[in-house]
Amino acid sequence: MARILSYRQALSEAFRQEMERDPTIIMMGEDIAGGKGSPGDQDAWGGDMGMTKGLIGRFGERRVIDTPISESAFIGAAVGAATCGLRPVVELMFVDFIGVCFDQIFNQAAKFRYMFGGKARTPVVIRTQMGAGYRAAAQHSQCLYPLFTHIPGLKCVVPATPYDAKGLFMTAVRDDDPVIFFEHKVLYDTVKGDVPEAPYTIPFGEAAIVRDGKDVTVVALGRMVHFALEAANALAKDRIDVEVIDPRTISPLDESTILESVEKTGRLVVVDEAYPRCGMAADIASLVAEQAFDSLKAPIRKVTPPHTPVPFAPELEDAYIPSPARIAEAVRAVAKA
Amino acid sequence: MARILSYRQALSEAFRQEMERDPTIIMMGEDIAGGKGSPGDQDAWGGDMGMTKGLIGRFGERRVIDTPISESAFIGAAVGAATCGLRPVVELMFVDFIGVCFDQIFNQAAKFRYMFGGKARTPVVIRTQMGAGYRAAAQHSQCLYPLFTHIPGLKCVVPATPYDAKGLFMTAVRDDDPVIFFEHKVLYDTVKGDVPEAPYTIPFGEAAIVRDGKDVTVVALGRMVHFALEAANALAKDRIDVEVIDPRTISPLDESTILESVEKTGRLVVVDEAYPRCGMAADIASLVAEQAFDSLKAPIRKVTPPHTPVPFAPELEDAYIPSPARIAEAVRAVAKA
Amino acid sequence: MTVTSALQLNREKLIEAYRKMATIRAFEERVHELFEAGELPGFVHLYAGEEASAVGVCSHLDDEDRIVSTHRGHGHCIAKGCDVIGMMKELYGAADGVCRGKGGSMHIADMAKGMMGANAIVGGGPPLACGAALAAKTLGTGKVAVAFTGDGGSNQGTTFESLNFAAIFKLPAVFVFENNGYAETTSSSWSVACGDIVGRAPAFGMPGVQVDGFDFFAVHDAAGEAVARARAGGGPTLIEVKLARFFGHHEGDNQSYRAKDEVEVLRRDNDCLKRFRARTAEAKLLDGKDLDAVEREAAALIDRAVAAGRAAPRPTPDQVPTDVYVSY
Amino acid sequence: MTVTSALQLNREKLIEAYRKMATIRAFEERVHELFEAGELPGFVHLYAGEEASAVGVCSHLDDEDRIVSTHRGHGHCIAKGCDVIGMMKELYGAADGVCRGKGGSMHIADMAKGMMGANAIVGGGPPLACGAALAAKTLGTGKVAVAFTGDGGSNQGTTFESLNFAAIFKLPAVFVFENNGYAETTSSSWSVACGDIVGRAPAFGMPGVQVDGFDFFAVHDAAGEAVARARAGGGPTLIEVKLARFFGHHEGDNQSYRAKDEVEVLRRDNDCLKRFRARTAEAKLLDGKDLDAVEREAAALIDRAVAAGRAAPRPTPDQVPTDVYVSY
Ligand SMILES: Cc1ncc(C[n+]2csc(CCOP(=O)(O)OP(=O)(O)O)c2C)c(N)n1
Ligand SMILES: Cc1ncc(C[n+]2csc(CCOP(=O)(O)OP(=O)(O)O)c2C)c(N)n1
Ligand SMILES: [Mg+2]
Ligand SMILES: [Mg+2]
Repeated sequence: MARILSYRQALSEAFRQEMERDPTIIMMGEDIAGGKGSPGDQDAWGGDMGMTKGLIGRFGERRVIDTPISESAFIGAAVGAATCGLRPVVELMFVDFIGVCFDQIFNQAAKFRYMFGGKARTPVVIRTQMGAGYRAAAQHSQCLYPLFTHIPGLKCVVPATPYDAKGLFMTAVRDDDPVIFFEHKVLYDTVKGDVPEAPYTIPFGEAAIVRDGKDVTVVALGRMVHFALEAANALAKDRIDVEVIDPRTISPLDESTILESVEKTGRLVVVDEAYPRCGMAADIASLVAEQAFDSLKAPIRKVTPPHTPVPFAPELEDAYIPSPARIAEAVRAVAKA
Repeated sequence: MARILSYRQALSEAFRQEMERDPTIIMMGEDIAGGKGSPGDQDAWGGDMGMTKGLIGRFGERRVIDTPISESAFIGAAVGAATCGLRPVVELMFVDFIGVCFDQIFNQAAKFRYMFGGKARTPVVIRTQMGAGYRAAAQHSQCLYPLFTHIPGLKCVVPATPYDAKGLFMTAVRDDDPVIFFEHKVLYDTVKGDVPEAPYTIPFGEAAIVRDGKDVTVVALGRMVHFALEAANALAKDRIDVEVIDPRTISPLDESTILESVEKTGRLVVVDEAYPRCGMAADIASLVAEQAFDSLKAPIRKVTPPHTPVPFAPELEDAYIPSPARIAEAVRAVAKA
Repeated sequence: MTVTSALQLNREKLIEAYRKMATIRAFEERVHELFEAGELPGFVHLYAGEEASAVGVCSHLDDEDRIVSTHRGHGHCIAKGCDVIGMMKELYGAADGVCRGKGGSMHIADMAKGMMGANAIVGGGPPLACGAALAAKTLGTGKVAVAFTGDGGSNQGTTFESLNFAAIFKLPAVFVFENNGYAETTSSSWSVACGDIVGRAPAFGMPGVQVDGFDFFAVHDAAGEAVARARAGGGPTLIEVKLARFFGHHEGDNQSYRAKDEVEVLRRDNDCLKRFRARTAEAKLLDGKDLDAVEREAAALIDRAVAAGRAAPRPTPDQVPTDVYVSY
Repeated sequence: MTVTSALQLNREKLIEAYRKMATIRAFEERVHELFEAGELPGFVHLYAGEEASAVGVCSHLDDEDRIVSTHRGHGHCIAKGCDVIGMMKELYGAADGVCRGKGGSMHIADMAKGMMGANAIVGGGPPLACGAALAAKTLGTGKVAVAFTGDGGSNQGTTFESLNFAAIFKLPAVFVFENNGYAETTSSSWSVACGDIVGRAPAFGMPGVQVDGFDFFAVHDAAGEAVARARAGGGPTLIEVKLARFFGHHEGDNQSYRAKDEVEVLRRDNDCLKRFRARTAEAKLLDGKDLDAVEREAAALIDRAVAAGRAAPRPTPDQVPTDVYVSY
């Protein structure tokens, strides 16, 4: 019997189940319960999007910790605590806030193990919201996962579906390396899917072939997976058979699934909501240009936003985000070439 | 008559000449003069590598400003001052320190103009040292320019020669957008070249073809330009004629010079000292795979360090940094393919 | 350094101050309605209830003095003299909004008015204010910079650094901490280790003062002294303004973390507009009827602004890639 | 909470403390020579002159208590009980150095000893110490965390945030600010707005104390009180240790920013090892001959360490990509 949950519900369930399983898991972040020190309700918000609602009631203040607006201190504290016997899951409310705390992530958490000659473990998960579509403008709509993927020592997870969100979170929290877990804010309530109740994990570095096809390979992440599927369905009517691959984790990246697909189709479109320069679209395109060149029958096409910040006005933001129509157009172009 | 200067001397001259030309230019940074509040000499260091030595004597404390170790405050101050009539040149001593101040650069300076509908100008230059080779290990040896190149609103300059260092600095300081100016610490005293005394500017977005060739295009940046030339000279003996292109600025990027070269040679090797994932090598490779695909006769090859932090031990660091030998090997492979 | 107390302000100045406060109030109450009705996109954080702070401070500033603001920026904009119609258009995302529809509520700015931007990064503003103050000092303009920050933002590292930075350079800066008791849902009585933000001033070697933010006159006088000190080369001041917001953190907040009757009591007993009326009446400075008229004018202005927002031209996709760089 | 004053320590403990101090001194003097001779690669920042701080603090800690350090980390490592031979090998970049040659001086660490790393990012450590303290508190281990930070590092936003964070959670943490007067060339009397770092403690609602860092006994007692308070659930303490370094900021620094005879006078009048000798002699606790023997043993240990460093196996290129992840 299918059990249909939203991305939000799947994640909330994963948080709860993992905290039940492992008493060393703590959750930290701004207002992740809410009402700290305030006269009214505790658990007033359960996170700014309500994602952690109910956890403090179940697990108490000792394990569900509201923090002041001091991202360096509390993310650094999560990192430090991870080397001392806890498995913290810490929330950076929006990934756009990385600029005030990046050091603790990219120079500390990411590098401990290497700098200390393999003698450290830092099992911390940094959950963060990303993505455009909320009319939240330039400082609350970025993806930025390429910045983290660039850094050796970090793992980056970008779930697109409820099933993946739950399974990848469970893997993240059991993993012994620092993991950045990117939740697309638009997906919380817009995608639903079958999610088993029993805990399960999805290995990192295993892409999902979300649609089989033989003509063109489309690689997409996060919200773009759904747009790619929309485009693929539209193209099916034109007899263009699109294979859609969702890498799910981008560090590590499942290179072979992508390469094998391109070896089959000979054509690649990479779709990404992140900025185009030094981004994931470029990363994947270059992988294929280096390792599956001989299979390529057409130029690789990238579908990304332009090299601009995210605009506020709905008309502008909608034009900014790669659309199913733009994806379809790119696929058509390479299918013909 | 050739006037041979080191990279260090060329830059120092550029600093002085520009500050003489424009009284709104100020310099800020930690110990850029040195001795602030201390009992001994002022201008004790002139910057941790001596790059700004002598400026305080010439331009005074009002324009040459030592700062506390508060990168967010002083880089943010430079950014803010840039919107209020100054043209600050601010030093982030090592680019590795970006994690404590990135917000002021990537969310503030980079986005003002866009967020404010074109109604702001932020003429700030952020000078920073990068690169491996000093046995300075994981937190003092990174390149990281891909992080900045990713961000719309920033310009990124990576000079490889004394001539370019001077000319590009002069352009940077006269530019009305925020510019990140990357100085490779190993180059300061190891490369020398002809540098005109009179001020001159080099336009952003114009690559230099530093060696003409017809068989293989090698794109390289910073210190890697010199390694690429070494490799090219070695390969000449084997009759492989390498064209070496130095983009000089990576945002904006001179796409057409790269594309035209590949259209001629049909073969591309991209060399980069920065980390490989979502890096400049991937960026350039993907550009070519998209826009010059039909000219390509062989897979694109990237020559970068592995996906690891920079190690300390000399043997490890030397093996980590792309070498002329590894470049030559990659060129041979694509020349044959 | 002689500082005029607000109670000695002339009638015109008092009316002007009240006009600003009433305009902010009317703006925010209307935005609240429009947002509830689904007419405005995005995130909005309303300043209603805190008007005396922005207006009390900004009444000492001219267009060349700079301010930096927060996510809760509408009040600072209006107090600093930004065009209210252009602001409302911006909230609609109109092509001719003050930021051409690219910024929205969280990035509303008007450099020409010395308003360096709302800021969606908590703690984003203070370093920028240091820069404005540094420019003023370096160029010898005699201008000052004011950083508005919340209680939550007072715990951000960027803010701490800025306090120290401004102090050691004796910058012409004023740090105004608007302590409205909450950062989102989190109490400032918990998040600020030393209790009151003003308790941090000595750590940064600067004078500090705590004022009643419901009282325009208290804010005005404290700010006047701080601004005068800054202009005279006396360095920065920390002002903690104790106040409260009438609405939720952002629109949509159910505010269950607040005490049951908190907002009701607040609106009844601690409305800065009512206080202003009471104090000016008591001191026989202004007549309530004059202030009624000002309120009507403010309401009419907001009506016009909303009409303009509704009628304004919409941006078009070709505008997405413009305004990124001066040149590229 | 009863705290034993250092002057009441038993002979064994006193000898042990002196041994640590003498070992640090011998280590650093030797590294200075080796670096000058071109034998050691990289950047090194020497702790000589500051020994009483690391040892005075760490004598209250066991292997499960944690410390975080700075770029100037050798002394903290030795005081915390790290293997001196493994450390010296690390400075040589040996394959069997304490960090397998991957970290070097600026990243020297030994988690097994509760030493969470030197840190080449100024202000990098304090948040991590908060984490160690949070883990201790959450897991109820009764352990504490100590953050060593310099005067320069006291101005970093990450440090300020950590003070506030530790205070509001009453974490079992101690913040030790080693004020050696300079951050590179920059005087702390200028960079710290309020003059003394201890002046910031009230801003973070925590007790603060300033101690003479040339005096092991003063440091020991202040740290003992702070550590005991932390262990007892009384929250964090700020300790400012006033001291000075014998060498330059890093090796190669000409130190022209210091007063002409500053180092000479320092070595003559304010050598913490000499002070220790004087105080233990005065109080008739130890005999100079015992301490001479300790110094000889320390020198011999360093000789062995250098020999080991020279003879150690070198890392090989195949080790470049290992140790990045636990699994990938
Ligand atoms: C760096 C950063 N962290 C967190 C947030 C999310 N956030 C936005 S406003 C806010 C609360 C701010 O509280 P305060 O400074 O007291 O201002 P107020 O909302 O009360 O005016 C938070 C946590 C943010 N925008 N930026
Ligand atoms: C974030 C950051 N900024 C700047 C530096 C460069 N730097 C290294 S040590 C140092 C001075 C530190 O001074 P202090 O904290 O007093 O420690 P001390 O060297 O005196 O022990 C500076 C500026 C750095 N490593 N990291
Ligand atoms: Mg608040
Ligand atoms: Mg110091």
